[in-house]
Amino acid sequence: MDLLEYQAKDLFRQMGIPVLPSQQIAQPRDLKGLKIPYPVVLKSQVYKGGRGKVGGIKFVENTIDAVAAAQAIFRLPIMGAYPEVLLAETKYDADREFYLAIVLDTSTRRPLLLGSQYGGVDVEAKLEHMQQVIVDQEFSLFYARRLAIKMGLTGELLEAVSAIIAKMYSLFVQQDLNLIEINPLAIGADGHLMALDGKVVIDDAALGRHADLAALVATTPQPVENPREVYSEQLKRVQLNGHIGVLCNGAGLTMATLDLIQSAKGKSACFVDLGGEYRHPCPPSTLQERLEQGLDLILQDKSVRVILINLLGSIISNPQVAEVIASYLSRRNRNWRLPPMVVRLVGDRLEEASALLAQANVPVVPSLDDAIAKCVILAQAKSA
Amino acid sequence: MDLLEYQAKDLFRQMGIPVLPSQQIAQPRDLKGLKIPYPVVLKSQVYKGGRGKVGGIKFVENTIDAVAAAQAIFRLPIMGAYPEVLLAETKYDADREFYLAIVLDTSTRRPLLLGSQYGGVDVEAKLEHMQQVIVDQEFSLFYARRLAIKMGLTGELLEAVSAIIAKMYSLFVQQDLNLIEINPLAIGADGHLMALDGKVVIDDAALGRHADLAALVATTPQPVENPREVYSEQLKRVQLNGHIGVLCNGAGLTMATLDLIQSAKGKSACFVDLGGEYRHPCPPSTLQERLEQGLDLILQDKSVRVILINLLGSIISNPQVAEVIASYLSRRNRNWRLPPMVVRLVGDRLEEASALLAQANVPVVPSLDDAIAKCVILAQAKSA
Amino acid sequence: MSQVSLSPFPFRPSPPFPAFKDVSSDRQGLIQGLTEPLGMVYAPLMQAYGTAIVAGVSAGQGGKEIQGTPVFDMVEQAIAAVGSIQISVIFVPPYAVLDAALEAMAAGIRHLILITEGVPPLDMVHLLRRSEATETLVVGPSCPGIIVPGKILLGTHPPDLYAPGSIGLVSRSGSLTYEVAQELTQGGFGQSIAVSIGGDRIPGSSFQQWLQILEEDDQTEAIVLVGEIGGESEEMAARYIAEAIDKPVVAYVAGRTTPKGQLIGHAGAIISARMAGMGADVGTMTSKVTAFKRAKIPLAKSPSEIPLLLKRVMKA
Amino acid sequence: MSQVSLSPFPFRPSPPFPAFKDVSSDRQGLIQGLTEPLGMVYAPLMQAYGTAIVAGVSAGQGGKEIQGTPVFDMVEQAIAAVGSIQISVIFVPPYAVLDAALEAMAAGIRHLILITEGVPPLDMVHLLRRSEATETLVVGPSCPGIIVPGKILLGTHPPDLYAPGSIGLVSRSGSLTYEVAQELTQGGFGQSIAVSIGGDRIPGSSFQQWLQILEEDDQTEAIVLVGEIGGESEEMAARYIAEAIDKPVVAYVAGRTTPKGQLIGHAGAIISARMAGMGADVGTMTSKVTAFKRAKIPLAKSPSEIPLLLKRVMKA
Repeated sequence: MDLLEYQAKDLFRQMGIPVLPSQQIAQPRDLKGLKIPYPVVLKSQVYKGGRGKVGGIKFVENTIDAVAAAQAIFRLPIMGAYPEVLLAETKYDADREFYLAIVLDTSTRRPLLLGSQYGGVDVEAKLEHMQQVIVDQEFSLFYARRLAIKMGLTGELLEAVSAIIAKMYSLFVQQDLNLIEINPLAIGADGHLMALDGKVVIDDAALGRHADLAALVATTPQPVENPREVYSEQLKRVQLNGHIGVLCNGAGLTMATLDLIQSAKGKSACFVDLGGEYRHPCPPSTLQERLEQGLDLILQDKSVRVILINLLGSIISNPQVAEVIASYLSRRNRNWRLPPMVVRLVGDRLEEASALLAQANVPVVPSLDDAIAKCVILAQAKSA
Repeated sequence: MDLLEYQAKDLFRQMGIPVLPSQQIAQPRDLKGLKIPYPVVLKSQVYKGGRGKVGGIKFVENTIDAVAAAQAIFRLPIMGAYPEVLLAETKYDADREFYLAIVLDTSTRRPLLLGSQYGGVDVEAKLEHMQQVIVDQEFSLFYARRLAIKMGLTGELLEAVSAIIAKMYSLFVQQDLNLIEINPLAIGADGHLMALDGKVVIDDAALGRHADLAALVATTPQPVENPREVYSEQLKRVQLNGHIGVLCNGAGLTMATLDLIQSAKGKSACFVDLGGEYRHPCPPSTLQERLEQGLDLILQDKSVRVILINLLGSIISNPQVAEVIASYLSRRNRNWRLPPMVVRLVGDRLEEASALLAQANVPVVPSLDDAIAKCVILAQAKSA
Repeated sequence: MSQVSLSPFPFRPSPPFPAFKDVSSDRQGLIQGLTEPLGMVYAPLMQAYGTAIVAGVSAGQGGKEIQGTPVFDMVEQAIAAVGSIQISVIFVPPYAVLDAALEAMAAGIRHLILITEGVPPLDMVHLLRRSEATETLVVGPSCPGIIVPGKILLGTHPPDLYAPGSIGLVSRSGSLTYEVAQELTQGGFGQSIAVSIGGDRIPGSSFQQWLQILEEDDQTEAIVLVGEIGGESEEMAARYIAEAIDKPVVAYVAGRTTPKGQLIGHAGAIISARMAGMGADVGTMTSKVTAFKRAKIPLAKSPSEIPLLLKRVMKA
Repeated sequence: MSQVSLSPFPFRPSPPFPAFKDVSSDRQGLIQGLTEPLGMVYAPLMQAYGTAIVAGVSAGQGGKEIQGTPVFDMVEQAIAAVGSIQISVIFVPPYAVLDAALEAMAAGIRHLILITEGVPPLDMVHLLRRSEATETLVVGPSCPGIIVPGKILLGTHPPDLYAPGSIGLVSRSGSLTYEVAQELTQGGFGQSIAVSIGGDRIPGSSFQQWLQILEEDDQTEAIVLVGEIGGESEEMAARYIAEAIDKPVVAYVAGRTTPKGQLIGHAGAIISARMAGMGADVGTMTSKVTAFKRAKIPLAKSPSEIPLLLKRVMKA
């Protein structure tokens, strides 16, 4: 879960990472009560990057210019997103701009320190200068020094940058972050350091043990990664542009099923992933409820002409799965006509399951390829 | 450095260890503004133990009784110490009383968890029930469970006590403690836990990195371990009851010197330990300053008839030591007559040092036994 | 940037794997979190399959019995009561997994299967520092564990889709692993071992580690690797196979048609991947297909194509 | 309470000690904190004694030279420049000692001498978890280090008070060690090795560890142990000598006349000591004298008596 710049800087401030005096601006007229002196930088607070290049950051010298600039920024979408708030910040003259970040490195399975003397907007262009240090044992300051030295720093700057990295690491671990990035870290003419922009990504899995962060993110609108997602409880429907509605358990199986539908010249309308079985707590009853919720979600999509249910190795038996589907259908079919459905099940007690669903006119197909072929034909038949 | 009970409980409260509502009472009339309901317990806030047995804890039912009890407690010395403040606390009915503590175990060189189902005032009498667990790797909750299980706990109490131990451990590590003790940990009839009394000892060496704790202890009068100690800068003079003033470097050498004086039928008046050489930062100039301060401290003691200086392997050379002493003496001897002095030095350039001190009539004696024998004779001669 | 510092962190050698397969010996297993919902469902299934699950651990529940299996408050109490335990399958809630694993390692257990989903990644980092120091094999989290068909089940694989044989199956999915297993079984290819390392960003063991185990396993004649888009595991595995695996390998990767919005990459992570020499598109299907092609590993278009490719590579 | 859980924590075997004495080989030493006041004073003294101090490390001071010795920002840079380093003598400020030691261990150095006074005890706990995992020998903190008279000086011992010979001297004091050394030298007993483990509550190595090293050292014919009141080190050492040391040992303990107020004991610490079977008076002179008597170790009344007792026990 991403934090906005001003939220990231609040964390920086608490940890003693130097940031500039700043103020949140919820509407242009807030600038009349500005407590920091001009010149000031106004920055669009959005989750997307690249705001500087499209006009989301403006320098202003007085209130009149500031209000006008704020109005413009509030109306400016950054990669489709409008800011809810701006950050007004003291202007800072950087002598040089560094890049610092900490991420979780999946190949070494350890935190990775990243740093470059060439930060700012050009960081990706000067990737050859990026240095990295793996934190293989418990963190100690020498890991930070190792990065600073690889970055080519010496003397007081070596020590000052190491101290900032150590503070970033403390935040990273204390708050269970996936990413903490300072870009740019400005070096003033006097040698002082200042975090001019910051990015913090919280790990969703750990949010439950950070009440303060959970409260923080609850107060701000979260970015919708894909605007065409619809949620019900914890389940979500992802919208595509065909006619086969797919209900699966597990991300891998869902992806494989979508791939196979395309291979068979079919088009998926949407999918719902009921999830793996390892979520905690997950008694068998929950899966039955999720199955019904998933069907609800798919039936809400009016472009669905055929439903494919593909459940493999779920915690409940095949006849139990069949029973949930059959009873769901009998309840819903009373009111209106549902699209045809193909149920793919394999394993024990398949005959029982087939018999239960046969009464509802729903075929149980053990082969995934066959089940998909059947769906594709049904979808085409309906469109014809 | 010890904390008073109410300070320890402030730390407990911050960490989520359950403590009762309470209020500090600086003078008896503060009880008229008491915000917690009666019945209330009034407790003398002193660093010494055993206050309960001598009347330092009183239960009161109303304001009139409370004021009278407070007056009595303020006037009651606990092992010689008077309280500066009392703690008024809600009365709590304990069903059972446990003991929990964490100390640093010097033989395993690890933190040690201690616990007993038989806490309260009788803990030392029931030592056979005391259980211990060494935290050999980084702490995890299972170490706390291991102690709780050894204590004989099961079910919900096992989990609740483990959780308290884990919180105590967090405090222990976060605040660099030498000891954290909850005695008694009361188990209410409803199974709830409550820390009725707490003891916290902060490690002096680590105090420099805990600004909050340093501020806390600065506000309260510290116990003087030995009332006959006099400090100058970081040096202290410890008062004894003879006539030989001893100036040494290093605790071990100082102790050995005092032992040898007694063996030689001498009596030490006082001693000043200039300390080892490993204090940081310790440039050579500092030792010369400390040597002069040490001489000042010893000369302030009017019972001193002879001064023994015993410096071994100090950071400055023997001639340098001799020079500092000689110049000190020439400055001080101008004004008044100083007691005779014996300087014990060994090692390189002893002749040079001897020559320097011979001018001041101070003998340099390489053998410690001989130096002490000389001091004993001089002290006796002066008393005769 | 020297190439040395970019090479994968050297994994400690894992304990000899055949221990899992030698079910006739005195290997005993434990369930941590036996009284949790999933623990209660799967423990009897594992036992029914012949796995020697001899005890359960759930703090505060010691003294109970769950369907005949005794429950203890701590692992060391279980060991004191039932004798040496070699394997623990962990079903405790996500934030308790680290402590449970540390407890098991402190009690000398050197094979851990973490089933629970939602373990914070930094807990895994902490766990892995300890598991590397103690040379403990960690599978998961968020995975169905291990099955040696016909012999032992350590996790939640549906056994009826598996059959004994000579194909080693390694995956990071759950139900997609079952899908591939049943295609193999249908196609006449029984399995020597099937393992899912879990789909989390910080898994306890890697594809490489399991490829090495399967390479050394006498029962395994060929290997099927099942991947997904996202992350860099498949790219790393492809490189490793080209360098270190002599047995025939067939791969399958799901997610060709997955909408792009599903793939999340952060500046830092992308930079990190790009610096590791894997290109900016690491995690995409293109990147993974390229990696397998470069390593000359046949890539199945569908689970049902895997047996056909296996026939071809095993003849060669 | 079972006796097992009370036994001293087993120390990992220390690296073979003779490495220090083999000054003719390519053993090289480093000073961490060379630019600190004490580092600048003692580094030239060590070098003058013949110790191969080849580099210094002080963060932010890299590139300097201190009296001909090059200074680096990190240990690994020093090693890259001067070649393999086996020993580090650490003079950095107290709160930087843990990091310096971890850095040295990460760079592969397995002998650490911590001179600095005032290292927080929990930093030492952290340091020792790592030193045990890496089998690193740690001496100190708050100590003058090690001297092998006539060969090598790793610390702040005044070399002019020492002479080569066959007495192993182990102590937890500073200047009292020098006092005993000069009595030994005066009495005709040169020293094979002299070490002070430091007087802190959590020392990097124990009396037992050094007694074992001296027992195994070919140059050492007899051992002198110098203790102080307070703590339980002498009691533990006496027990250990009775059980495991065959060479003759003479002990001396200072503090017989030290005022009682100087000894501080906390409820928890006293309980812990009492439970370890050492009696409530652990740390007092009575307790220590009793322990040495029980172990049949002659106890000198003064430093000057040590050579006399040595003559007696070495004849026997």
